[in-house]
Amino acid sequence: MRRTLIITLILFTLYISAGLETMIGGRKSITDAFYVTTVGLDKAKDKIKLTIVTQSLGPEEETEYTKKQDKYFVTEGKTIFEANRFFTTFMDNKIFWGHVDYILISESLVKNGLDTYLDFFMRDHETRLIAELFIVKEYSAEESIKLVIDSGEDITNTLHVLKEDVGKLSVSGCVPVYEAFSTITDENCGSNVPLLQIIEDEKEETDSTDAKEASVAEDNPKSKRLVLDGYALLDPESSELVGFLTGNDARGFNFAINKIKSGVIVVEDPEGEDVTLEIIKSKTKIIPKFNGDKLEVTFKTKLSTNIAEIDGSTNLFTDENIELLIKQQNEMVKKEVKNAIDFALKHNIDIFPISKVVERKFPVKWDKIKDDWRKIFTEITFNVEVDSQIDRTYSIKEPVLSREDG
Amino acid sequence: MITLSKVGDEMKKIRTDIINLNKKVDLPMEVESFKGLFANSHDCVFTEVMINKELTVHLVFVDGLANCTNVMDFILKPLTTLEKFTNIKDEKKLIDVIKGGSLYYISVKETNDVNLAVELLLMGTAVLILKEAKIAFLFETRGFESRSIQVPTEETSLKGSKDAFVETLRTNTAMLRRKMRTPDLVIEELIVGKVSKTKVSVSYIDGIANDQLVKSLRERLKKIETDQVLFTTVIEEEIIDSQYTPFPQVEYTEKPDKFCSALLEGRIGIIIDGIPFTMIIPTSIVNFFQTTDDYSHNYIVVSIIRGIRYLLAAVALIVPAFYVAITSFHLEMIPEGLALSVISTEKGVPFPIFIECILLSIAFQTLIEAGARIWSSIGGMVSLVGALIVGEAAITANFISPGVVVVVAAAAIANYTIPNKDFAFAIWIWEIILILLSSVIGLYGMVIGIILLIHHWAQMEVMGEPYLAPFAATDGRNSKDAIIRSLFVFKKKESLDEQSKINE
Amino acid sequence: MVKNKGKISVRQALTLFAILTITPTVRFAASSTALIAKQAAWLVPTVTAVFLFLMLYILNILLQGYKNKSFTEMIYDITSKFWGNLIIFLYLVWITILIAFYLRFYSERLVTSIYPNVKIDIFTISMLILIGFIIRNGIVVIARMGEISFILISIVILVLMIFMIPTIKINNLLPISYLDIMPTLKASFSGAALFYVIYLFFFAHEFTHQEEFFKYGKLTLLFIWLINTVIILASIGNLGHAIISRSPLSFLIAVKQVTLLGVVSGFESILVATWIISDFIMILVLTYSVLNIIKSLFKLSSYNSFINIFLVFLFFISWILANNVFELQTLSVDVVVSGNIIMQFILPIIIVVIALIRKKINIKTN
Amino acid sequence: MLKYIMIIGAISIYEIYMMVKKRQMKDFNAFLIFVLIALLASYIHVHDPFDASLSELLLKLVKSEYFKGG
Repeated sequence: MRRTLIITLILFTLYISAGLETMIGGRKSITDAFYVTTVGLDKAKDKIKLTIVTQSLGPEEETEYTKKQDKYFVTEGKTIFEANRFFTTFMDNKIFWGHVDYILISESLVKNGLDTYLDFFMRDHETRLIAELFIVKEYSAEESIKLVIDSGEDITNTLHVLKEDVGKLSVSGCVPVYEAFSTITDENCGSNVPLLQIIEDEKEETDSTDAKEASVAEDNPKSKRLVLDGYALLDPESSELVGFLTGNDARGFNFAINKIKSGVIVVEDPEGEDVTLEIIKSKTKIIPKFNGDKLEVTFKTKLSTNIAEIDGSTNLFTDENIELLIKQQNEMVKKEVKNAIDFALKHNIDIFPISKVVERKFPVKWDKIKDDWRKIFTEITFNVEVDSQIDRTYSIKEPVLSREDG
Repeated sequence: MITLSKVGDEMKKIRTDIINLNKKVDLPMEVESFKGLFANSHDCVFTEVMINKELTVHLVFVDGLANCTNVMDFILKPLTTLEKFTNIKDEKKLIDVIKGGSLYYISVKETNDVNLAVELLLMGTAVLILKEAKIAFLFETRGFESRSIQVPTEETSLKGSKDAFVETLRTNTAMLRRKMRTPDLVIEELIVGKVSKTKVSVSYIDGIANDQLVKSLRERLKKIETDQVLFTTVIEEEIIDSQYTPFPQVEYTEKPDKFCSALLEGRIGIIIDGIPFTMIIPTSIVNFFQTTDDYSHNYIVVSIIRGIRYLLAAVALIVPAFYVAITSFHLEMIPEGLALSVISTEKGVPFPIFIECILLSIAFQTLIEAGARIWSSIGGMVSLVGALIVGEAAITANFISPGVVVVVAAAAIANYTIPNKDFAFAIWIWEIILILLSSVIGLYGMVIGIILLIHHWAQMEVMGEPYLAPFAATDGRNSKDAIIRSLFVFKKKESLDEQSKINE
Repeated sequence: MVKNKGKISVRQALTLFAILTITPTVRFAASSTALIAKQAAWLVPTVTAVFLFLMLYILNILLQGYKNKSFTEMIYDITSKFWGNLIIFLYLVWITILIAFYLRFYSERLVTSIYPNVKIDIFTISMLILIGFIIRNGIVVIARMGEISFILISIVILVLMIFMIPTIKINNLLPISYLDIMPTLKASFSGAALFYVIYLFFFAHEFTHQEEFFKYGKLTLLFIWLINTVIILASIGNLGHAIISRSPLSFLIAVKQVTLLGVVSGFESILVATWIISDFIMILVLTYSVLNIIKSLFKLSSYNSFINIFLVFLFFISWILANNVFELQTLSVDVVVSGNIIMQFILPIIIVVIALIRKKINIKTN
Repeated sequence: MLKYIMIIGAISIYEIYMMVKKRQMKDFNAFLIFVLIALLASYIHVHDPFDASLSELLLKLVKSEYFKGG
């Protein structure tokens, strides 16, 4: 009996103390929480402007289905945390950081280094490290969020679609917070963060024509829209913004770091008509080699493509013609990768990162050279080798325009 | 037929003495004694038999317990019509003749002890009292109405045997004997209950069951001081170790095959006269997750299903508390999509989630209770009123959120899959305790509750056997049949000798 | 009926030992090894296991030499009365500090991980009350709880591992070269803090089946090695050693990233639940050891009256121990590790060596 | 401080009562030592006479880098 009494006593005391909110302040009701899904960081003079997007349920309609609706709020503060606290002054709900999916950072902010802003997201116990980072070019993060939301769309969803489709063209990538953090902390390799651009529809760019990237209503011709194109590259030591790789250069970078999922290569047939190839598989090996003290690095890319569209009427399926296509395709890929390498050499940052490969391959030698890696990096001779093949075509073999007798 | 209405104070006193002190009465062996003891009992029949006009003997029996036809045909008829008797002049001769076997009855006893006579009389014996010799002959004329063996009502079985225990002890023991034709099957009998004088039988298989266990059980049964054994808990509460627990410590079954297989595992069975449910001890937690059907199905299927049963018990225990914890303390642990739908369902509901959970959990139990108590003719109303009207209305009126309904209902249904209903009820009680704890301090409170539960189980012992066996405290042996049902082929190897070795 | 009432088998004792190692493993195995050995951290448990194997062998000699005696009795028998008292007193002080350390760390960890706004006392006090309530039931109940917790914890860690395997990046775990030998060896010292098995010997007089110690010891060793390796592999493989070595709750951070099919997440709640259970078992067992030491040191008839006062004392000592969690972490790296090596590794070996020299026991006994 | 003394006092009275009841008075001296230690610990916890925690003292003893500002 004594034991039961003790149990009841413990339970009772615990239960009584439930009322003592001062003791146990951990309870928060789920209905009071505002889920932050996207965060924007901007620079405002010497302060930080914090934009948060929360998802809440829209006003109840007559139907059962209530649409999710994005709302955004903006505050300023000396640090992110302070700005975050200012929300409490005008919002009746509790802001909850546990479901942050995307973090947008404006270009101007990254100019002074990214590492200072990542700390908040790493330290807070609510946030998850799988949130994706994006840098917004030219515009501020707030503007880009505003742009999407004002047009009646869902920013988080838009970013989600952009992220999902990034492999279609392979001109950008995804970098979660923890990955950015581990490259930033490595003093030898530069970090890359995907780049968000706002483009106006009128001056259409060639490499962003994919219909799915359009996130703004189509019947508004002058509207701006958000595209995910290229990378912002950061300095290894200070994590300051160094430059951008966009369009096909970014794809070259993706070739080099093995992040190609798919993509389009347009080449010409012997008569000068366009032949479109679709990348279906690509694998790059970075092979470092020591020639004495000199380092030689070879990028060996293996590529296979499909013929997706033939605009001319020549029969391409001869050994000779296929060779021709492959040659062109090799050259294009080679050029793209070279461009990325040139960029790296120009800014002297190891973006690939070759340092990791060398470390894995020559751990002993790496130990000696790691301190002056940046100097060594400029002296590396780079070779790019592309070995590609065209695998298949689709349902028809002959081009539509071909005649029976040529 | 004679009934005596005059009851002496002395008799009354003697009667209370018998009840209270279990004392032997000191009465002469004559019909007046019986008349006094059974003064107001109209079912007790006193018959005066005139043999040879001069000699009168008295026959006493209890109508309903004794078989009247037998009494008439084999006692009254010979006494009055047989030539041997009609010529008898004195009682001495009569005794000789009866002893000589002229009243051809299987078991005839001669006694001058009123206590014995009364005791047997209440078991259906006819007592023939000789006035002058002050002795009585006891004829075994037992024969009362009893329920025939029927299909089990609570433990249905698909491929197993379909017979079930009945209220009559002797029928039950006969059923055991029919299934286990071995002299090693021991069926001991004790009489428990000062007033009811119920027969309680202890059965075990000699050589397999632990002798010490049998001995200590026998001692515990003998120590029982109670007036009646009309309900099983009277015995159960006396033989278990831990009184303060909602968890069952004795396994009940109405199926002789389950009973016998338990005996073969070295356990001990108790059958109480008048109760069609038998008890098996010692039990541990695994026994409440097994059904007899497990042994008549494919072993792979059964092993998986058993695993699922444990999982579902865990679900029943934890899920509502976990839901309360994450929705009111650890929001970061809810996936985003789920969080939004939870919020949308919680909108407008006035109560905190844990109160909803507790209310609903009790409501489910209410439905069960109502279903069990309601007259069967309107039984369908419970589900109708409960589920349709109250459930639907509560949600549409924003009393309770659908999310909580889903969680608590899932837990309740998982709870119903536990084969042993006593265990299921105990799990339900702990479910509520866990909800309370997690409403105080979230996940931490829930884990504290789980620790307390594990501790509660760990310190429980049934007849010296740990309740958590074979998961704990068995040195890893004897655990083959806990979750995975092993093949009988494998089981055979550790036949009876092995078993007895383990149980020693 | 269970034979040897009131005693536990050696297998149960070693199960308790296995749980004792889980708490420090989850707490700092990944981060402390990643700090020194970097990407080669997952090799550290293998090195540690060699030491632990040696330790188990030595302890086996001791245990077989003294049947049904507690460690305190062994020490009294091997050394003189004075030295025996001194050594036992040292153990008393050290284990008390350890318990306070773990008690404090456990509450700090809960507060940093999932209860940021809750007062720390609540966790400390509720744990102490729980322990005071349960410890009275004696070692048999503790061992049974240990066995059940062991099953639960193993299942949870196994399931989490299965979820984490797809996201492990091999690149985070390579390269391994001879340059990693020294850091690995160095890091293995922090792993040496896992040898809590010696503290179980303070109630060795309550063991049965002592001859099975080495057999089950090897199995336990295998389990510990596996759990350690797997936890370090999963943490570093997922997030890289840079993040892991910076994080005080490395495994939790790694588990936080786990999503099943991109939808179900929040597995850290399950992990936190097992933490609490393993911490509880750890503090419970160590407290039981201390009570046994107190009993033999002061020659008490029963330690029951000392439970409450000792727990109150523990509460204060856990507060006196450190001002903040940083001190606690530094203490863990700078003092507790080396202290553990002395108390759990060197001192027992010295005792066994003395015993062998003085011919109190001999190796052949097992 | 007062509430700690009250808690320790209450526990001591209960335990001494139990000791008397179970006739284990030979443990009394040892018990008294523990009560005093507990009181001392509570005093240190409340008033912090050394102006340093135990780990600070221990870390200073092993010359930890914790105090070097690094």
